[in-house]
Amino acid sequence: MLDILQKLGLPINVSVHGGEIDEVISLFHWLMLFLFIGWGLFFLYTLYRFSASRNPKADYAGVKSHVSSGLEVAVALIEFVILIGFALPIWANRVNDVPNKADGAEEIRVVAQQYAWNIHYPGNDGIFGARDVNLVDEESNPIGLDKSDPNAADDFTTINQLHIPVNKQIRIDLSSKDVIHSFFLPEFRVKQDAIPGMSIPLWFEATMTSEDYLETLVGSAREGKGFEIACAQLCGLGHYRMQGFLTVHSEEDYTAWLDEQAQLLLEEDDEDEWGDDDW
Amino acid sequence: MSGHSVEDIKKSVKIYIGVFASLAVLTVVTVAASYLDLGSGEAFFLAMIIASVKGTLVAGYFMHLFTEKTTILAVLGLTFFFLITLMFLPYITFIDHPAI
Amino acid sequence: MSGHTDTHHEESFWRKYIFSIDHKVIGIQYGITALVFLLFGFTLMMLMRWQLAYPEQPMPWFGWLFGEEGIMLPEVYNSLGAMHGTIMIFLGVVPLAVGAFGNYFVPLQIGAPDMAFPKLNMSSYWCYLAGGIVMMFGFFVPGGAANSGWTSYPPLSDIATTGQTVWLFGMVLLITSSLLGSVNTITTIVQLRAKGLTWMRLPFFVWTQFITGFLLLLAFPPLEAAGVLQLMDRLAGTSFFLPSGLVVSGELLDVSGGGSPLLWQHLFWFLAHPEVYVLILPAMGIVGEILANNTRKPLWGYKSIVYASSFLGFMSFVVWAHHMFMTGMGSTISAFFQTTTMIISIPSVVILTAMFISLWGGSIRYNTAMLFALGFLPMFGIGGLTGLPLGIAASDIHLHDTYYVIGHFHYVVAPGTIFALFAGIYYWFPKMTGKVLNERLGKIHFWTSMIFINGIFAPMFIQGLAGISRRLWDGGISYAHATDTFYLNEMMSTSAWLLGLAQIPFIINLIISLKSGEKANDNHWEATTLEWTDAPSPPLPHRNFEVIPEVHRGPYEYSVPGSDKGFIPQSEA
Amino acid sequence: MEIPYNVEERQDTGMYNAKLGIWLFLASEVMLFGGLFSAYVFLRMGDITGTFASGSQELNVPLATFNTLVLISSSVTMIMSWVSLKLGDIKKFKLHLGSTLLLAGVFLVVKYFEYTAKFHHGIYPDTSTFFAIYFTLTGLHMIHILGGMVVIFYFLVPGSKMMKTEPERFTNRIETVGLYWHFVDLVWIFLFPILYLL
Ligand code: HEA
Ligand code: HEA
Ligand code: CUA
Ligand SMILES: [Cu+2]
Repeated sequence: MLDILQKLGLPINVSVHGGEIDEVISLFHWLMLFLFIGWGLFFLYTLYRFSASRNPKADYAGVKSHVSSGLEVAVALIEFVILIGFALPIWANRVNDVPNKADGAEEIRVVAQQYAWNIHYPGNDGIFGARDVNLVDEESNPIGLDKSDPNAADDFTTINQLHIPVNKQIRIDLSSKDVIHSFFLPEFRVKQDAIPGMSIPLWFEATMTSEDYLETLVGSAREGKGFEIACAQLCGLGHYRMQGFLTVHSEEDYTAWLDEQAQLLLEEDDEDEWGDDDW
Repeated sequence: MSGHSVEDIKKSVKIYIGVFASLAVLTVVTVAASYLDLGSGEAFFLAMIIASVKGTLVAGYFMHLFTEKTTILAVLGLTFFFLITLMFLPYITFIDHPAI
Repeated sequence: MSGHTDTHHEESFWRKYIFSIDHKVIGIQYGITALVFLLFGFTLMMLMRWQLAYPEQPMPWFGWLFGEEGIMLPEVYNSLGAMHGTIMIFLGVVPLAVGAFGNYFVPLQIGAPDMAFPKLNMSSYWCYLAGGIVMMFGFFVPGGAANSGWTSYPPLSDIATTGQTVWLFGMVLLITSSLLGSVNTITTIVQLRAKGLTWMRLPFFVWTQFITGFLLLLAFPPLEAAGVLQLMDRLAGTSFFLPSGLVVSGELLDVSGGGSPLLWQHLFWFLAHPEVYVLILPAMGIVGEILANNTRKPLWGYKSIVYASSFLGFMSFVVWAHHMFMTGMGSTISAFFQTTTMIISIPSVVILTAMFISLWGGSIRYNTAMLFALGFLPMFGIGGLTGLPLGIAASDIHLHDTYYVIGHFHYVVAPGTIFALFAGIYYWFPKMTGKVLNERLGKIHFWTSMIFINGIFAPMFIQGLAGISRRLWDGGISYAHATDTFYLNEMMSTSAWLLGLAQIPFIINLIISLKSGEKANDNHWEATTLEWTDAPSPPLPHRNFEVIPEVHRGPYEYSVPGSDKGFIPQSEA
Repeated sequence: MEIPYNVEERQDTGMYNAKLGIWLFLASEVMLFGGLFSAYVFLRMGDITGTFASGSQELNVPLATFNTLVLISSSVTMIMSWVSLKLGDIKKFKLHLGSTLLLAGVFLVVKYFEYTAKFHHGIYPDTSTFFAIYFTLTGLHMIHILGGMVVIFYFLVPGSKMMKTEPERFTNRIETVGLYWHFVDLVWIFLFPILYLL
C-alpha cells in the first residue's frame, strides 16, 4: 500500500518517526480499499441483478441473514486495533517524549510571523537569550532578542533558513508573533500549528542529508529542489508564499555552518560598532 | 397547567412563597460565604453548590420541572449533558497541552 | 380537520406568496433562495479555480473585477474562498435541506396541516434572507468580504478587514434563523403527528429532520456566543481571542491581552462538527425515501438506521476537537477525541450498509431521482472512508490542512449531499408543482455531473498526499513538494467548469417542466407515505389535506406478500 | 385551518405546542449562555496575571445582591400572576404582572448605575479580559431582560384582549412567558457568584 500511496504522490519519508505514521496511513488505506471494493462489487452486482427488468417483483423481506452485523463489528474492531495498537502510542510518543538538550537533542526555536519563519539558534552557549516584544524591530531584530541578556550575545537568527544536522534529534519550540501558522515539513511527516501566546515543542530526526536527498531526485521533475517548510494554516494574503527552506547537513557540515554563523555575528557586531563611531 | 385544581394551586402558592424565602436566604448565604477565607478552589465549589441549589429551586418549582413531562425532561437532560461537555472539555483540552 | 372546502377569504398577493405563513410557500421560498446561493457559491469557486489552474495568468472576461491586469489578488482569493465555504454551507445546503425540504415535507409526511408555529416559520425565512443579504453586503465594504476562511480563526479574523464584521453579523442572523426553524421542526414532529403515526412508523426522512433539529438547536448557540465574543473583540477592543504581546506587521498590538485563540476554535468546532452531520443527515433521509420507493421494497433494517442516526447525532457533539489535533494537543485528550471519532464512524457504516443491503432483492427503477440517490452511496462512501485517516492524530499530522481534507469533505458534501438534494428535487418536484421533470434532461444532468464532479475531487487526494496545503492562492506552484502533482490543477479546474455547464440542463429542465412538463398525478411514484397518498399534487394551500389522514402501518410497505397492488399506503386501513 | 394542540394538550405527549416550543428555545439559550460560561472557565483558568480575581474586587457586591433579590422577587410575582389567572382573578393578575415589569425596570436602573460607575472609573470592556466577559455576559443578560419586558408589556396592555376571547390560550401564553422569565432569573443566579463573588 505504501508503494501505491507513494506512486500517488506521498513524498518519501526521511525522518525516524515518519515510518510509523506512514504505516498508520497505509493500514487505513487498506481498510478503506477493502471496504470500498467489497461494497462496490456488491453494489454493482445488485444494480445489475435487481433492475426492474431482470427482477420485476421485489422481495418484501430482502436479505435475512445478519452477516452484515458481523461486518460492522469487524470494521469497528479493525479501527480499534489500529487506534490502540498504533495511533495512540505514536501520538503519545510525539507529544510526551519530547527530548531536550540533556537528552542530546539539538534545540532550536522557530518564531512564525506573517509570511516568514524566524529561526532562532542559541549559539555556542546552548542557551537561548531572553526576548522582549517591545524590542521587536522588523528590520534588525524580528524576534525581539534582548541583547543586554548575556545569554543572547551569541544567539543568532535566520529568516526562512533552517539548518539541522542529520541523525540527531531535533527539538523545535514553535511560537508565533501574530496569527496562527502551521509548520509543515512534508517529507518528515512533521506538522504543528504555531499559536500566538503559546510555545509548542515538536521533534524529529532526519535520516538523510539534503545532499543525499537531492541525489535521489536527479532525473525527476523535482530535481534540484530540496526540503522546504510549508505553512499549512491560512495566515493572511501572503499565506501562499510563506515558504521556508530546510537544509540537513552532515554532522561536520553542521558544525561548520554554526561556526560560520558565529563568525558572521562577530562581523556584524563589529560593523555596528563602526557605525556607532561614525555617528 | 396540567390539570391543577383550585386547591392544588392554593397549596402551590404556599410553596412559591417558601421557595422565595429560601432563595433570598441563600443569596445572603452566598454573599456571606464569599467573605470566608477559602482557597479559590473551595470558594468556587461552595459558590457553585449554592447557585445550583438556588437554580434547582427555580427550575423545579417556578418552572414546574419537578412535575414536568418526560419529553421535556429528556430534552433538558440531553442539553445538560452537552452543556457539561461544552463547559469542561475545552478546559480539559487546554490543561492537557504538553506545553504552555 | 373540518371538511369545509372554503374557509378562506381571498388573500392578497403579498400574503399569499411573500409574507406567507404556509409552510409550503415558505419551503419554496427557502428552496429558490438556497438554489440561487448554491449557484452563486459555485460561481465563486469556478472563478477561483482559474487562479489555481493558471496562477498569475490574467483571467479572461471577468479578470478586471478581481485585480489589476486581470489577475486575482491574493486577498480576493481568500475572500472568495471564505465566502464559498460560508455560502455553500450556511446559505446553500442547510437552507435547502432543512429549510426547503424539511419545511415542505415534514408536515406533509406526518399528516399535519402546517408547522406548529407558522409565524415563527415565516420569521425564520426572513432572518435567513436578511442574513444572506448581509453576507453579500460584505463584498462591497472596503477590503472586501471576510477573508479568514469559513472557520474564521482568530487572531487573523480579529485583525481582518471590515468584511469580517459583516460576516459575523450575517452569521448571527443565520443562527437565529436556524434556531427558530429547529424549535419549529422538533415541536411539529413531536406534537402534530397524525393519529397512529408512532415513532417507529415515521418515514426515515422525518427522523433525520428530527435529529438535525436537535443538532441545530443545541450546537449553534455556542457559535452565536463565539460570534458575539469576536464582535466584541473587533468592535469594543476586547481581547477574548488575543493573547498578550502580539506584534502585527512590526507594531505591538495595543490590547489588554489575556485571551486565547484556541477558545474560538473550541466554540467554533463545537458547532461546526455537528453542522457537518446537519449537512449529511437530511441527505441520508432523502436517499432513504427514494431507495425504498424505487427498489419497491422496505428499507432494510429500518430500526437499526433510526438508532444509528440518533446515535450519530448524539456522538457528533463529542468529537469536535479532531479538527484541532495540530494545536498541540496532549495524549490523554487526543486519545479521547480519536476514540470518539472512530466510534462515530460506525453508525455511518451501519446506515450505509443497511442502504446497500436494501438494494438486494429489489426491483430497481432507474429514474433520475434514483440515479442521484444511488450515486450518493459510493460518493458518500469515499468521503466517509477518507475521513478515517483524518480522525487519527498520527496520520492527520501529514494530512491536516492539505487538499486531502478538501477532498474528504467535498466527497461528502458535493457528490454526497448535493446529489441527494438533486435526488430530492427530482423526486418531489411532481408533488410540489404538479409537473414532472423531464427524464432525459435529468439523465444528462446526472451522468455529466457524476463524471465531472469526480474529475474535480478525486485528484485532491493525490495532491493532499503530496502535502499541498489548502487555501493557497497559487495552488502551491512554488513549493517543491507540489512539483509532481501540480499539473492536476488544470484538469480539476476544467472539470469544475464543465460541471458548471452540466447544471444548465438542470436549470432548463426546471423551467420548461414547470411551464409545459408532463402533468403529475397525485401519487406519481406509487409511494406509500402520506404526502403522496393523501394530498393532491400540489397539496392544498393552508391545510395540505382534505381530511387529516390516520396511519395504520410503517412507512415502506412495498411488495407486501399477498397484496396485489404492490404497495400499501400508510393511511390504508 | 387551525393547528391542533395550540391550546389543548395532546393526549400522548401531555403538552400543548408552545410549552414544548418554549422549552426547546430555553434549551438553546442554555447552550448560548453555556458557550459564554465556557469562555469564562477557559479564560479564567488560563489567566496567569490574576485579572479575574482583581477585577471582581472592583464590582459592587451590595448593589448586585440587591439586584439578585429584585430578580427573585420578580420571578415570584411572575408566577403569582399566572396563579391569579388560573384562579380567574384578573385584577390580581394585572397587579402581579405589573409588579414584574416594575421590578425588571428596577433591575435595569440599578444596572445602569453600575455601568456608569464603571465608565467613570475608566473601566471599559477593553480594560481586561475580566471586564470584557463581565460586560458581555451582563450585557447579554440585560438584552434578555429587555426582551422579556417588551413581551410582558405586550401581554399587560395590548395583548390582554385575548384574555376575554381565548382565556385558556392566554393562560398558556403567560405560562410560557413565565418560563422564559424564570430562566433569565436562573442565569442571573449563576452570573452573580461567578462575576461578583469569586
Ligand atoms: C457532510 C459533511 C461531513 C461528513 C458526513 C463527515 C464525516 C466524517 N468526517 Fe469530516 N469534515 C467535513 C465534513 C464532513 N465530514 C468538513 C466540511 C471538514 C473540513 C472543515 C474545514 O477544516 O474546513 C471535515 C474535516 C474532517 C476532519 C479534520 C481534518 C483536518 O482538518 O485535519 C476529520 C478528522 O477526524 C474528519 C473526520 C470525519 C469522519 C471520521 C467522518 C465519519 O462520520 C465518516 C463515516 C463514514 C464512513 C466510515 C463511510 C462508511 C461507508 C461504507 C462502509 C461503505 C463504503 C462503500 C462504498 C464506497 C461502495 N473530517
Ligand atoms: C456544502 C458545502 C460545499 C459544497 C457543496 C462545495 C462545492 C464545491 N466546492 Fe467547496 N468548499 C466548502 C464547502 C463546499 N464546497 C468549504 C467549507 C470550503 C473551505 C473554505 C475555506 O477554506 O474556508 C471549500 C473549499 C473549496 C476549495 C478549496 C479552496 C482552497 O482551499 O483554496 C475548492 C477547490 O477546488 C472547492 C471546490 C468546490 C467545487 C468545485 C464544488 C462543486 O462541487 C460545486 C457543485 C455545486 C453545484 C453542483 C451546485 C449547482 C447549483 C445549481 C445547479 C443551482 C441551480 C440554480 C437555480 C435553479 C437557480 N471548495
Ligand atoms: Cu503562515 Cu500560512
Ligand atoms: Cu468533524
